[in-house]
Amino acid sequence: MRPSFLRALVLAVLALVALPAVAVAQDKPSLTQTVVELNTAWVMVAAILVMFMQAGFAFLEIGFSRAKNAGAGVAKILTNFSIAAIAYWAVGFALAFGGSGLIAGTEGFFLDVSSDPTKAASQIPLLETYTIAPSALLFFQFVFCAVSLAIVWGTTLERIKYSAYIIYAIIFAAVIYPVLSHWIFGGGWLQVNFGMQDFAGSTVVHLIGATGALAALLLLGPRRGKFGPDGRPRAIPGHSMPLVGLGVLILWLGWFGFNPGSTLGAADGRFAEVALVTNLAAAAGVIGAVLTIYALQRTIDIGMAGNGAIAGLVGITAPSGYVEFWAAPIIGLVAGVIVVVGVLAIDKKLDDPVGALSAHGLAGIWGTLACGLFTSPRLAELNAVGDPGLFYSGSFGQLGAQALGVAAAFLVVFSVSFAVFYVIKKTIGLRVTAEQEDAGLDIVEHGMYGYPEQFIPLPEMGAASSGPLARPSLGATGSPATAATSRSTTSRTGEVPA
Amino acid sequence: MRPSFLRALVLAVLALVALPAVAVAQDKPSLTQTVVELNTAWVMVAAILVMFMQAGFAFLEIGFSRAKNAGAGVAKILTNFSIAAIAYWAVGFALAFGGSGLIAGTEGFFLDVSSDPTKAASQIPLLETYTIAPSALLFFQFVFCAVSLAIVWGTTLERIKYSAYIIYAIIFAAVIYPVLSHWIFGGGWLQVNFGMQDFAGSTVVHLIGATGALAALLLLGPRRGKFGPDGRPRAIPGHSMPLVGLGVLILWLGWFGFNPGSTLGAADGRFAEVALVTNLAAAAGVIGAVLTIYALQRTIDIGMAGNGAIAGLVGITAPSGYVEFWAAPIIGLVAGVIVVVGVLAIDKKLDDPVGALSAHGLAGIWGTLACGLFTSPRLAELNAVGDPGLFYSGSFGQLGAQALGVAAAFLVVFSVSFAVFYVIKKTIGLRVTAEQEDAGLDIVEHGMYGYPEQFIPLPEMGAASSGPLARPSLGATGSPATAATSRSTTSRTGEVPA
Amino acid sequence: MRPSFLRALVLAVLALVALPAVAVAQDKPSLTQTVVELNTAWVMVAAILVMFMQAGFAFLEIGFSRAKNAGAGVAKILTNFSIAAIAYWAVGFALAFGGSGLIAGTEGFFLDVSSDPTKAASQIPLLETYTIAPSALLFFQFVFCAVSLAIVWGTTLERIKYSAYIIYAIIFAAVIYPVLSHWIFGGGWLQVNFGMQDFAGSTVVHLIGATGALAALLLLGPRRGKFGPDGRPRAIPGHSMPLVGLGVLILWLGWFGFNPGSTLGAADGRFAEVALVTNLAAAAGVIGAVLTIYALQRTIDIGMAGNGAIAGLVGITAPSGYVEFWAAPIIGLVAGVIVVVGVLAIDKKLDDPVGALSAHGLAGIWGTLACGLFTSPRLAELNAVGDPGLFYSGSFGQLGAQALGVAAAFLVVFSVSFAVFYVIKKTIGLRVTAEQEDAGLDIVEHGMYGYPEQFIPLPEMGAASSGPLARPSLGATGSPATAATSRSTTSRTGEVPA
Amino acid sequence: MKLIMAYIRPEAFEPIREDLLAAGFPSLSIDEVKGSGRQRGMTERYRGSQLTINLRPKLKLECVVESEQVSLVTETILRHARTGDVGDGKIFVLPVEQAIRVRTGESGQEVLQAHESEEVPA
Amino acid sequence: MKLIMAYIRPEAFEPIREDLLAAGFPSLSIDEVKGSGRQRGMTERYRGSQLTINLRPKLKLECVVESEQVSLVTETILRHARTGDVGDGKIFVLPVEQAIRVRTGESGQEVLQAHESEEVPA
Amino acid sequence: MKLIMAYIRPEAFEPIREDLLAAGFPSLSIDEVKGSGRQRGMTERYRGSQLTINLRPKLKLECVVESEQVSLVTETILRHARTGDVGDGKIFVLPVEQAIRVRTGESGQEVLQAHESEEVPA
Ligand SMILES: Nc1ncnc2c1ncn2[C@@H]1O[C@H](COP(=O)(O)OP(=O)(O)O)[C@@H](O)[C@H]1O
Ligand SMILES: Nc1ncnc2c1ncn2[C@@H]1O[C@H](COP(=O)(O)OP(=O)(O)O)[C@@H](O)[C@H]1O
Ligand SMILES: Nc1ncnc2c1ncn2[C@@H]1O[C@H](COP(=O)(O)OP(=O)(O)O)[C@@H](O)[C@H]1O
Repeated sequence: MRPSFLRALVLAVLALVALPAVAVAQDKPSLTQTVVELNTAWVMVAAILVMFMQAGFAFLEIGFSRAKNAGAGVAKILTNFSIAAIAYWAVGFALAFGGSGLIAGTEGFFLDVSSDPTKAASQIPLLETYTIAPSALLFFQFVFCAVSLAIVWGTTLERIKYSAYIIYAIIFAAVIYPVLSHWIFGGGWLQVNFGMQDFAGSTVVHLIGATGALAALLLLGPRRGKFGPDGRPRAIPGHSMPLVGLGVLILWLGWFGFNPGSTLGAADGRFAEVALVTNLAAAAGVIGAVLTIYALQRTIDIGMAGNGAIAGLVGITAPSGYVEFWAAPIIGLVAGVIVVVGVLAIDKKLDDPVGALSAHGLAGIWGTLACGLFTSPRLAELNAVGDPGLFYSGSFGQLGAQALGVAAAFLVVFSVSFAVFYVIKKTIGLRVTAEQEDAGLDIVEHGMYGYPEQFIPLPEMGAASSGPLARPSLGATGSPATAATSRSTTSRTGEVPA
Repeated sequence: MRPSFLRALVLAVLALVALPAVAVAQDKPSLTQTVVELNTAWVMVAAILVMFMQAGFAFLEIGFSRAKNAGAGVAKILTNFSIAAIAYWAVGFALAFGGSGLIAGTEGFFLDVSSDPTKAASQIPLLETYTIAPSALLFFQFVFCAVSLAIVWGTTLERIKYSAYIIYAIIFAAVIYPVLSHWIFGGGWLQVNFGMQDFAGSTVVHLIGATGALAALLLLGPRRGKFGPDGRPRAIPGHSMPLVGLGVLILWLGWFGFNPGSTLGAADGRFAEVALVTNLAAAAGVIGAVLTIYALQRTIDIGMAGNGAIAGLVGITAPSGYVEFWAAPIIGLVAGVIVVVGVLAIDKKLDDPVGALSAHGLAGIWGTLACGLFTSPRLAELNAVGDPGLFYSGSFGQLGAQALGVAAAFLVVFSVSFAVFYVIKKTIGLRVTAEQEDAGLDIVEHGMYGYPEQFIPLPEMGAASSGPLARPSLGATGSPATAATSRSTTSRTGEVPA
Repeated sequence: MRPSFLRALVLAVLALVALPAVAVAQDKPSLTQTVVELNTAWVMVAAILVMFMQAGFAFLEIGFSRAKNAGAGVAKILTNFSIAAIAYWAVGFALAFGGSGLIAGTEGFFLDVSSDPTKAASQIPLLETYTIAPSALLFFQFVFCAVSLAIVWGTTLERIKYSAYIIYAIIFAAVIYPVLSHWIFGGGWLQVNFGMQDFAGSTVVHLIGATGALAALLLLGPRRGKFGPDGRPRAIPGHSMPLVGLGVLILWLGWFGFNPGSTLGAADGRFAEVALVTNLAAAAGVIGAVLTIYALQRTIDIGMAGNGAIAGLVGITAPSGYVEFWAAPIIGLVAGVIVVVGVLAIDKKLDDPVGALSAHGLAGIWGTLACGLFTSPRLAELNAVGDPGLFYSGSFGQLGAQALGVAAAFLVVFSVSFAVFYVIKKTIGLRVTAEQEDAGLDIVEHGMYGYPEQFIPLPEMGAASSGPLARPSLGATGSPATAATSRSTTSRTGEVPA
Repeated sequence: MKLIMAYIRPEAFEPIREDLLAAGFPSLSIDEVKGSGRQRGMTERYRGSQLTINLRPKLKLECVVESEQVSLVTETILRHARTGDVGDGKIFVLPVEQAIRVRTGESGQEVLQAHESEEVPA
Repeated sequence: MKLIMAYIRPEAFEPIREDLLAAGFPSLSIDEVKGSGRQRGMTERYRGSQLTINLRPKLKLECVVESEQVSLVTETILRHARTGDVGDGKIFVLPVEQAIRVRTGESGQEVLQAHESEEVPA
Repeated sequence: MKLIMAYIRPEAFEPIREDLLAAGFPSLSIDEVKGSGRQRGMTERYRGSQLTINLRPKLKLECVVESEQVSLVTETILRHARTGDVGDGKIFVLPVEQAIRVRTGESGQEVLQAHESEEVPA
């Protein structure tokens, strides 16, 4: 986020946006316009990568669910992403970026830049800083909101009601996330008055999502059977580590849009540096988590390795635009240790099946605070937000600002979310019945298992579903001719071939 | 598609393409050249995203298949994509874009721009409109052809013969798709004489694919067991909703190349607007489909939610470059309703396991017609194709052009496809035998199950395949030392640990 | 790799890198700077695609494993990628590109361009040739190293120890790969003294990975049960062809970063041509493999179709920047034939579950040699490396250089890798015990199955895990109200509904 | 009381269940098993190597009935399970000494199948 | 010797196993089966079509014990498996003529369950 | 006629099947079950929590033969299934009263296994 960078280009953007017909008419391309196009291209590529993180969250969640809830994860991600898309466009973007108030924006509801582009540009102050197409800014910010929303649900899986989560999704995407992102990204009080540094959203996106998850979890309770009669936690293993791995790798991929895209342009190749920093931290996160879990239980827990990657990525999200290369592996390593210790500690009392409270919550806090330690003078200046960190400046000032931001974000989001979930719980209910939970959300809410052949007895699948090997005459592979022959030549010796 | 945009750059492209050595030799970069490179970069990114839609179609199809046919989906996608790649390069691209005839192009077979670039550029009229590298245009158009081909097969799954589909694939990629895309994208009669609007191919890509599917289906018949003795349809659930979800999310991702890439360049950031429009429609498609299926059967069918996303995307494909933001959610919502109603209606008589006839066919028709309703004057002008839609102009003119285009495309593709499949059916046969169908395509055509351990009895997997837990001495997790110990210390009390 | 291209821009890059504050301060964008940004953007997109190939390798490997080893593949890819990220940044990049010695570079350890950018730029000679941000070059080269490392492990799956592979990973990413890539990519003796052509790494990446795999395999031996008492190979089918398919499609996707990204910039749209060439070869690889396996065993082996795609891609990797379009399908087709014949031949004696020795090793050799046959004069000149191939020049010169390169790379990597694995074997051991192998790596090394519900008896999953259908009162789908009703209205006629 | 244990083709089950239900035998259990018998194995191919599968999937139907009703049940099974091809399966009859209904704890042959007269609590 | 063959709800198994173990019956086998009985089927929906599932998952518990211990075991099963709802299952008792311990080859009813006095080699 | 019901280690099955086939007993059925016995459970770990698995996978082999052939079959099983470690399993023998071949409807002990003399239709 660097508010005063390349400010001169803004006129060009306005001109471009305002006068597409003119742009078309003009015979020679202008460099200013090309720069806008390049910035827009990079930010759109980044946004598309971030959009795909939905698949990452979906498969992380699906893999960590039991098979009887696997299909529900698909429905959940599609529904939430869709609700967020509409709600953020209609309301959220205006609150987040539609003006420079300290609390929230007020313009740009149901934004339609294409029908009246000058108006759109005048509504969005950020477009004076970054020379990109308004639609690209909106889309990029929306996919961030969708990531934050997706984080909420992993913690609630295998028991939350469909109707409960769609209500929260609307409120979250229309109001909660936009307001918080205004405070820290969009020129609100935390950014402007306190210089809080959060390059790509360790707090804005990850901590907020995890905070919503915590509020839901406290009202929802653990899955049936998670805690024994003695109160000790019992493992409820997810059904597919390969799908968890797919989720983690897609998230890692998406993060190359998440952090480097937050440069909101291609200016002087900074985004490549951000990408490298991001990757170093993620790698160190895996290493930290693997070492920690191995030290504690002598096995390389697969889910923990994945959580380590995510914690490293979450941890570096705030600092990615503020720290030098050398700091990244340190930040990531610490995040990897934190996530494992956090998961083990939280698991004693709360049932968080995917470890989101640790991987997004604790690592998000750590990442935000890490700016207060590692932000380099050069990058604080480049971004024009806040001051260098403790290790450069010797001052606790920035660390204080970061801590304040974390506390404010947590408290506000927790209170609002808890209230929303509380009302949902008391009205339509938050959780399926015990019997439905035992049966699984797939059959109960979606009418069919996510893996039908695993749960439906073979003969119920219909006469046509006898499956491979059952029929008599497929003796030789593939070829019906041979099969026919084998049928007629069955003899004593042929009965049971070796 | 905007034929008269930035025409001045064409000379530069020609110069660039014709004289790479010169380009290399020159010491200073030229802006014109940089613009071409930027356009090419964006279009290639888009094309790569569209290429990945193959994985989307594969997993949609695999997830909707029973486990005994899961591997066949992999072979099918690899084979079809490969055939299309060779056929489109050798023949298809020339027919589609190799000249400005009303029916088909005539130049550019086995295009080899690199060996003779000036020739290539002179053969492809579209390169006068868009300033991108010829290879990028060819690759982008090819991946569209491959998408259209992939659409054909979902409807035919679990019963079509490998040999049957490769024959149609060759004809489709070499002739059918290219000719139709010439008519609507490449300066053919529907585009030039009637001003038919189809920005990214609701008709060209999706309706055509679904039409081929319909022709195949009519000759192929339903899967065994789909219709009971009383003629009522019976559910044959696919084996994995998570894989369906993966497919849908990959398709959604790919669509950010599909529609925004159809700007064929980065000019004035239009592609970002197209992306946003696309996303709004997809989201509304999910919401429309979920509401409809819930209203009808009180469950949130997972596959229907996915179909809703795809229908929204297909519906917005034609209008994405022609409509303002506000129209997108409306178009998507209607598409979502259409797809659910369509699937339920079609399922009564035809066996379309993935819902392609509705999601690509009906929604493709709706999307194409939607241009006739929603196209804004500003964008009709920008693209220089056709007129504004009914809601702006009050005239049914453009709607008529759109309807004509739909009818023409459907009739021609249906007739040709039906003829091709008919000949295949009468010669080598279209469908595997009943016994093979029962056994599954995996074992019958590919010699092995897609999920071997699910179908092969454990002991047949060989002595080494005894699987976890079977061996006596792995009492303690992981550590062979402990295991060895536990072996020797087994005692009465140790026999059955609590 | 074209060392003398656009050399003039280097000053600009240096200026840009050295003076970001100045760049920020300046009010007008400069074209030179924009070109650097565009090149950086393309190379970063390419690098991100290549990064995602990790998921491709993971799922290829997971799909070809039995279910009891499926989770281990996830842990393996996360761990290796992470180790490589740290090791390559700390040591590898310096050896590979930190100077122009004939054997290895010597500067740039723990590179930190951001803290001292001028120093970084002065350390990396390649930055004089390519106008991209240093971080982008480092990241792009790192993901190549990670691909090469991933290739090593497929061959060793289902039996190698976690501790064994992490040791080799460190050495490989820090030393082996960097030194070899210096020889061929970074200005080392094979490139400079012999003009060896390897555009994107048929030898550097693929052959090297396969060579490491061979060394490991010879010391590791086959999986238990692979060869019968009579010494004949027995099929040990992987557990999921859909996951293999996912892996192949992700790899194919990633290759559009791999080869086209190796232009290291967007100059004159060359990368689009490279992409097209790449796709044609991959498609021909599938066709070649399918035809070959069908001719040999009358079934379309799914894994072989996938191997064909990979072999086509590996085969075209070296020539992709050197050959004209027409050569690509030929190179790919031959690669497709080679891989099938290779897999069948190697399977008689060695146990390579994923076919990496053929798909990356043999096809890598073929691809490298293919430059000696097909390299066009135009492109040899453009890249400024080596001479035209036999079919243009009639001379065996370039073919000789290619053969020399292959032999040198193979011998050096094989010797070093064999030595490393030998030491590992004699110290900590290379392979799990027979009992552990039977139980599967998931439970043994990672403490839990990759698919817990497949291996853990239902009742052990806890009382809450009774699964769908078990509970009495869920008679009607989804709705607890109805369920409650159905409970109380069960009657004789209701007992067993039709 | 007898236990009728029938190994049949999976696709034969549905009509058998329907007929048994109609005949007043709603209660039975099935299990997916693998059988070896006179039926040929199959040869499968994977990456050039072969794998011969000798075991074929069968359904094992278990139904405990009163002794005098054994033939009624076996005839129903035979009617639908017979294709005339090798692999149709076998039916075995074993003696059962005791039967208890878990829900009520009552035992004896009246618990075996549902009876018209019987009270159905829930 | 008798074979106790019980069809129960899957979730009832864990406490049964614990009690049997405590009572000196560590040895038993279970199998996941599908059962049809008095219990209602379920209707599932998929893309608008329906599928009625009549078979419900059950656990089949098999335990061979000395004849005089049968009631001990069946009572333990009844204690935990009874919910009072339809679908609780059935217990059948069949005669067993011979029992052999594979590890040692010895036969007779002393091989059925673990005994205090017995030598445990590994 | 007797039903031989053997719980064995899965990996022991293949050689048993081969020997039985050679000895003229091609017909048998197997089922993958889980067993609890003297064998130790396993402790698994998942995200720090533990799960103790007491049930181990076993193969249940079922083979009905003429009474005089029982020892032939049990000896074959014992020969291959014995490792001497705890967990080798058990063999039980139960009486069978009737046997019917579904394909032909004929009953009696000649249907149990394949016989040289017998007619093989298809
Ligand atoms: N004696 C037996 N003991 C146990 N199972 C048997 C026996 N005979 C047949 N079966 C089961 O019946 C199935 C069909 O038997 P098979 O011999 O192939 O048919 P047919 O009776 O037509 O010759 C076998 O696969 C096996 O599951
Ligand atoms: N006669 C029988 N033969 C075989 N299995 C039976 C028999 N009766 C019941 N079962 C098994 O017990 C289960 C529960 O029986 P059900 O009749 O639903 O319960 P209830 O005894 O409470 O009426 C069935 O699903 C089936 O698996
Ligand atoms: N009495 C029994 N009833 C049913 N199954 C039994 C019985 N005894 C043993 N089994 C089966 O045999 C398997 C091995 O028995 P176990 O007691 O571990 O071996 P061992 O006979 O060597 O002491 C058990 O897992 C179980 O499946």
